[in-house]
Amino acid sequence: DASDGKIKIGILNDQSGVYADFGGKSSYEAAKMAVEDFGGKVLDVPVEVVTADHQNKPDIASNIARQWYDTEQVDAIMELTTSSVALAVQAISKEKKKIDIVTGAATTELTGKQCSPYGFHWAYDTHSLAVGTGGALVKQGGDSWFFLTADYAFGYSLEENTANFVKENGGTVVGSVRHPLASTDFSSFLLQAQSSGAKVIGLANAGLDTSNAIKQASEFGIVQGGQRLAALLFTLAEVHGLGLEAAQGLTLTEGFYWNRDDESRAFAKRFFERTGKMPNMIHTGTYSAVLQYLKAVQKAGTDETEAVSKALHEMPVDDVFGRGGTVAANGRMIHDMYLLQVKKPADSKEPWDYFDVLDTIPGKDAYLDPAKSGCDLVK
Amino acid sequence: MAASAMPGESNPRVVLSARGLRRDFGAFTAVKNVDLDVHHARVHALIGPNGAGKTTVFNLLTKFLQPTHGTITLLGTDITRTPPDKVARMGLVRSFQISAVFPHLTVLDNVRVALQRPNNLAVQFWRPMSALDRLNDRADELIAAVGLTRERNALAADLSYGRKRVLEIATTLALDPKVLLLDEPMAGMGQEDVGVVSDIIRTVALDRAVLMVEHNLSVVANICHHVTVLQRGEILAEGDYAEVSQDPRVRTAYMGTEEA
Amino acid sequence: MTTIFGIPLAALFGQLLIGLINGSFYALLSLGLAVIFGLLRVINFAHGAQYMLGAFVAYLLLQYIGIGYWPALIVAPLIVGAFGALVERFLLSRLYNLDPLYGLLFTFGMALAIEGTFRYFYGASGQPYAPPALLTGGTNLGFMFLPNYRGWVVVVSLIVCIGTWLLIEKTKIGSYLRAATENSTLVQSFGINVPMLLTLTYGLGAALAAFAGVLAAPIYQVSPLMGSNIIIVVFAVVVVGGMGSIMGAIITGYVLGVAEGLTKVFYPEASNIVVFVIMAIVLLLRPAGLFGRDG
Amino acid sequence: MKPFLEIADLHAWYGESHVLHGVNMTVGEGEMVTILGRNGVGKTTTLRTIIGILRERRGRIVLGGKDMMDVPLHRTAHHGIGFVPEERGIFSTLTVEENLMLPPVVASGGMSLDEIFELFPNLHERRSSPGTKLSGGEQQMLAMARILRTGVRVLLLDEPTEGLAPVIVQRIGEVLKKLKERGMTVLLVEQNFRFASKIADRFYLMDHGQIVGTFPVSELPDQMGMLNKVLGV
Amino acid sequence: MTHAAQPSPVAEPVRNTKNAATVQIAFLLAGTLLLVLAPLFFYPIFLMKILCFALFACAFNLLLGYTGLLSFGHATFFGGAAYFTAHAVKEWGLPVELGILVGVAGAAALGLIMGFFAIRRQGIYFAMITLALSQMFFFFCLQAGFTHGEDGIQSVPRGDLLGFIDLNSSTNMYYFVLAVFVIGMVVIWRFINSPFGMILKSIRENEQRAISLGYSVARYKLGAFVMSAALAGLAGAMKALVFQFATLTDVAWQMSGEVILMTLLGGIGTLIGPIFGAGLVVTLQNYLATSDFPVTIITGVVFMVCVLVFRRGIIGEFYASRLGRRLGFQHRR
Ligand SMILES: Nc1ncnc2c1ncn2[C@@H]1O[C@H](COP(=O)(O)OP(=O)(O)OP(=O)(O)O)[C@@H](O)[C@H]1O
Ligand SMILES: Nc1ncnc2c1ncn2[C@@H]1O[C@H](COP(=O)(O)OP(=O)(O)OP(=O)(O)O)[C@@H](O)[C@H]1O
Ligand SMILES: [Mg+2]
Ligand SMILES: [Mg+2]
Repeated sequence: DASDGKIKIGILNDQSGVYADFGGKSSYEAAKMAVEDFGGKVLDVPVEVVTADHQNKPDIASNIARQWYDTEQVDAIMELTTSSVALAVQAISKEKKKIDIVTGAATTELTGKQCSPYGFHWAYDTHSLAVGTGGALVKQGGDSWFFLTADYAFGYSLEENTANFVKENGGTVVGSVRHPLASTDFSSFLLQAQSSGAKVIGLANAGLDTSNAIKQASEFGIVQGGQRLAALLFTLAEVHGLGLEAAQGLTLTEGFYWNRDDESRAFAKRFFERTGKMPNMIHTGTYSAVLQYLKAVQKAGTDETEAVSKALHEMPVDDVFGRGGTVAANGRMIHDMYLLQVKKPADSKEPWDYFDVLDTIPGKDAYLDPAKSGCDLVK
Repeated sequence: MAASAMPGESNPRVVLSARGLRRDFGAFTAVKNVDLDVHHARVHALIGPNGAGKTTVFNLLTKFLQPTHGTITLLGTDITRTPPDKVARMGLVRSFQISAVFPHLTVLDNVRVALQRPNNLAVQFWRPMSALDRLNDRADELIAAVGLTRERNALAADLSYGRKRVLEIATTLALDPKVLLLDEPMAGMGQEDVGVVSDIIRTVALDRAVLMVEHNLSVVANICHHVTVLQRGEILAEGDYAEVSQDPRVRTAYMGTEEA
Repeated sequence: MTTIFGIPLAALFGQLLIGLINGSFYALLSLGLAVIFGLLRVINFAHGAQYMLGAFVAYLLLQYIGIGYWPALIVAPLIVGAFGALVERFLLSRLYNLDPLYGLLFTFGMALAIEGTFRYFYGASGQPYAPPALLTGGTNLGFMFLPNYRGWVVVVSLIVCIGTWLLIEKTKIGSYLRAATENSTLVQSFGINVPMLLTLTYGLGAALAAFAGVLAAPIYQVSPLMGSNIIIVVFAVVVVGGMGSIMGAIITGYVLGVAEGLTKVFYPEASNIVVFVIMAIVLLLRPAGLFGRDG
Repeated sequence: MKPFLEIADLHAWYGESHVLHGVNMTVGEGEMVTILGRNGVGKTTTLRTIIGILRERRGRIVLGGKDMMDVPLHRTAHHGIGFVPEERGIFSTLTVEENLMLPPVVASGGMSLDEIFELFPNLHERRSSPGTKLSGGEQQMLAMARILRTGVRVLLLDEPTEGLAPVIVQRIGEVLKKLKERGMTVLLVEQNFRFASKIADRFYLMDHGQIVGTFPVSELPDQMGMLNKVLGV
Repeated sequence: MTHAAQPSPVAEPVRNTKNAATVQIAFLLAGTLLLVLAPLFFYPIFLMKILCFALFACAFNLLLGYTGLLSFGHATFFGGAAYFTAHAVKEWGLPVELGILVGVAGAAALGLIMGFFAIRRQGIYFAMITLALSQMFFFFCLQAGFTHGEDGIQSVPRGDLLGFIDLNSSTNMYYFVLAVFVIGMVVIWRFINSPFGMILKSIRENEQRAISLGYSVARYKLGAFVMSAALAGLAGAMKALVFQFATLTDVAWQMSGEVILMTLLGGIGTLIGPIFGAGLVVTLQNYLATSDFPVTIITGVVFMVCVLVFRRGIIGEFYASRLGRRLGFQHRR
């Protein structure tokens, strides 16, 4: 049974900074939806969700995480946007023997060298994005690539992973250019990409950098010129900010699309009523993580970490997000990913109807084989 | 370096000299062809109409400006390429035409700041402030010499203009300079202070060289042994006050009909 | 094909042109900054925020009142300029007789507050804004495809830069302003209404930033962060040009835009520090900046 | 002579320090009055308070029948009063000529540019160099010249001869006399007693922020003893 | 001399130094006691964070408050030292003491480089140059391999102090941080109340005059700059050990802004003001994290209000208040 008469889940993410649209306050709503859908109680004790804004600062995040664990009886922390924050909080959770489920950060380190027996990585990671966009797109005919890469570790690993899949699937990489983080103007890089003659221009960057690159690509008529843009980390929320006019034709990979089927549409509609926007993979991933956690507590019959963690590792995932998902020994939740293409404005039938699903990538292909992850929990 | 000259030496030594000094500001030449010898134990006046280049000569001598041509020698050393702080450490100290004190320091501290350097108390960041107390006797002496004892603990900013000038002189003296350059020390000073400062300068010059710019001709007449008149950047006349003041060129260019 | 360091000549021309376009933004922004600094002695940290405001106001005008690009090009700078003037009149003006650092700190706080507010209401990922119909599409110059809109940016920013320079350096108002920077009370004692002039100046500076913002809206994502991304580079531009020198700011803006553009071709990783590197070199050789009076 | 500038019970403060303690004085139209006093007694402060640069003030200032206490600083000049500060206030970012042309003309009857250049040939020679590159004395000339252009009728001068060569001092003396003939009212603060005694109609003696005495130039010989004691002249 | 008989216009400032000293010592003792007992009432990590930032702010204030140089690039030293120490301890396996030393030395070296460029200009120019240089350092850290980009250097071991005090206990760690903090404060205090500090002050007052008295102004400023950088580095090194990671946040220019805010809020040019400023900002950030208020807006508004109406900062205002003056404090500036 529950140790302190209550199950408490903390949603720790960026609510005021660059990643506020990515998850932000809406993820808190998603978490509450999950609790309500579960019935508001587990093991006969009430479930409470708390939230905090880590402002993208690992020290604030770790301060809050420690305080939550030590003085506020929080049982698990979720979402954790930004890799530095996720890694820091995962280390604390490991030390304190508490559960963390990351849906916001992309780094594979979380289930690699820095994995934790109580740490889980839920919605996506750099590897799955690379497989989705890199691998699947080659099959769709995009077999020569030019990368626009943000000049830091995150960008490199996106580029490297993607390039591997491009080559594995018989494509070629004709060149790449590294642009500094937070460049406002991409025209110079785009021109280089254009003259390379590659069929696909891969954007190995994130956030505003990607948005600006896409917007300027449309200005320079790159897509009209027959080249394809593929964003390696981009979600529905950013497409919405960009508008279909500028984003049309863009290819990207997400772990969820709201307009996928009736179940997803029903969930999205409820989410929309509460937040005014449609959910992306982060929001839905957090929903799924909370729900699965509660199921695990139910199954373990206690909120004791070891037991819940064991249950989480063992139980299959089956909800609107992670249909048919499984959790590997390194904490990686393995589920299907979707290769999406942004519609032309004329083809969009309703608000937020943005994507055509080009392909579904089965979980086992999308995620790194746990045995090769470098995590020493995998024997 | 040669030992400093004994007071009362019959043939005063040249301590600071300039040869062929020239300074251009763009196309404008502010100082040209100036030869100047400043002697130990003498008060030397540099006078001339406004804009003649007196302050510029000062700036050149103290190296606040770099001469376009010419050489400067201080105590036998060529200082033409030496930076200004170094020149000051060699014993050539100036005052400014517009008064220069440290406004939010007390009078005492103003003087002590100057005393710190020669006493090797400047860079010691590990010692307490009380290490400076051993400078107090000397500082008080200097303060008394210029008659600022009553204001010893007042902030320099609170002093009137004339008192600030007096303080500036005390600070300058604290460095025990071998050569003192004073740019219009009496400007803006009340009559009562003019007398005091004149006395101070006279006393100081007993074993130092003093070069001063001054428009107050009675002061020049009273305390200066030697006068150089500058006009349009060039030396117009030289000699003692009596000689110079009789020179008709000097009278038209500078003094007018006014009697000293 | 003729090449330079392995880059086809034609492509090089394209990159030069693009550098020039970016330089236009630098020039416009550093111009406003230099005007405010030169005349008010305030480092306007909020300049980036005002640039962002320009773009956002244009977006909001379109979204809620249906005012399009062309009117917005006038209206948005007016609104932001008026806002700037109010800020100056009631807040900033209290800081003039203090250490100029307080002006910098105040505008820094203002930048945070403005940016935070927009982030709170509009999120970080930005809003769409389409180029005006008249300027969509592009022209094939042979060596590159030049979007018409970019061409317009270069032309209009040049005109605005030169106009502002003439206003400040060549008119009586300009000499009032320059004198007021040095000794405002004295200028007032001559019978000139300095407070009013300063208010207008700050308003002008803010309006220039907003103008650049409107110009940028169809090119860059209209996002609360767009200002803080560019402002530090613009500061460096102004330092290189010599703070307070208006012509210096304009010329340096274009030159560094081109320098940055070329770096993007030859050594892209360094393209966003090239401006700082140039700054360091310039400061070593000419501490007052390329066009700076000393100070 | 009817009083043109009237000052009654004028107090002024720098922050917390009370500097003027009830200054009373009147200056008649076309009169040239000199304030004498030791360093720091408040002479400069009196001028700054009259013109309105120092606004922490109380009392009465009437100029040509108009109460000036509530007139904002930037309007005072338009009532025909000009100020030449002790520190000269030359603008470094403006050329000599721009400095000269800076103050707006507030009334007719000011000097023309030619007249000014004739009076101060140095300025003509250096007209296009930056203002503060002038020598100290040249700056003083510029500061005077600048106000003479505007056509003000009352001139407040703070130590105009400081740092000037004797020839120039003489010339300024002549200029002031000429101005007086044209009906200019002048309130002068001066340490150079010899200079002041030649041109002033009347003297005020100041001490500790108050006027402690006044006498016309005709009584000067009788007052020398007292002045000697107070000022050390 | 005639003038000696004249009453001087300047009154002798009244000072009750003895009383002041007693009061100040009383405050100091009370403060120390409070810090020693604090972990009984507050969360130790939170306290340690405050101490680190307090030391950082005081180091920054050493430069701004006592030499009048506003650096907008102090994050470089704070964050740089955090990286150096984290790397030294984690990758090279150095003991903590040496790790801290590496951080401090690294920060001092960075200070020397940045100072070399920046010292040549004053005021706003100085601020802009430091800002630009620190931005360069930020990009360096973003791209350099050893910093691990966005991930940061994680799981930095704290190890044992002197080989036998286990720093993984948060109590031990707290007292270690406290000791370092106190040492840092004593160094700062000595520095500003030393003959050297006196020269710095005079340079701030009138640079030309200081040169004419024979002081190589640039070297004195550089000395102060490096000192400030080294102490900021000490704070950064401690922070890396406390949180066991070093990330990009600490080298970003927003961090330089934050330390200015702390100093401004506490009181520029007061010895202990920045401590209060740091305490307040850290607490505020922590509080706002779980509230509905957007952090940046609040921070920005606090900044504006501070500059407009509260310029002397908490401690400065207190010193200048009637109570403060009665207790014998003085506010300069
Ligand atoms: N930095 C400078 N740039 C250009 N011209 C200068 C500069 N400094 C001085 N001058 C010019 O050089 C001339 C000499 O100036 P200087 O200050 O030496 O005169 P001065 O003899 O000291 O006069 P005064 O008695 O009025 O102080 C002046 O005409 C002045 O305008
Ligand atoms: N800005 C200021 N702040 C504070 N006190 C000041 C300020 N200016 C002047 N004082 C003080 O006010 C008093 C009067 O100064 P003021 O300048 O009016 O004297 P003054 O008679 O003009 O002297 P001087 O002949 O030296 O010019 C002096 O005691 C001076 O220290
Ligand atoms: Mg001179
Ligand atoms: Mg005076």
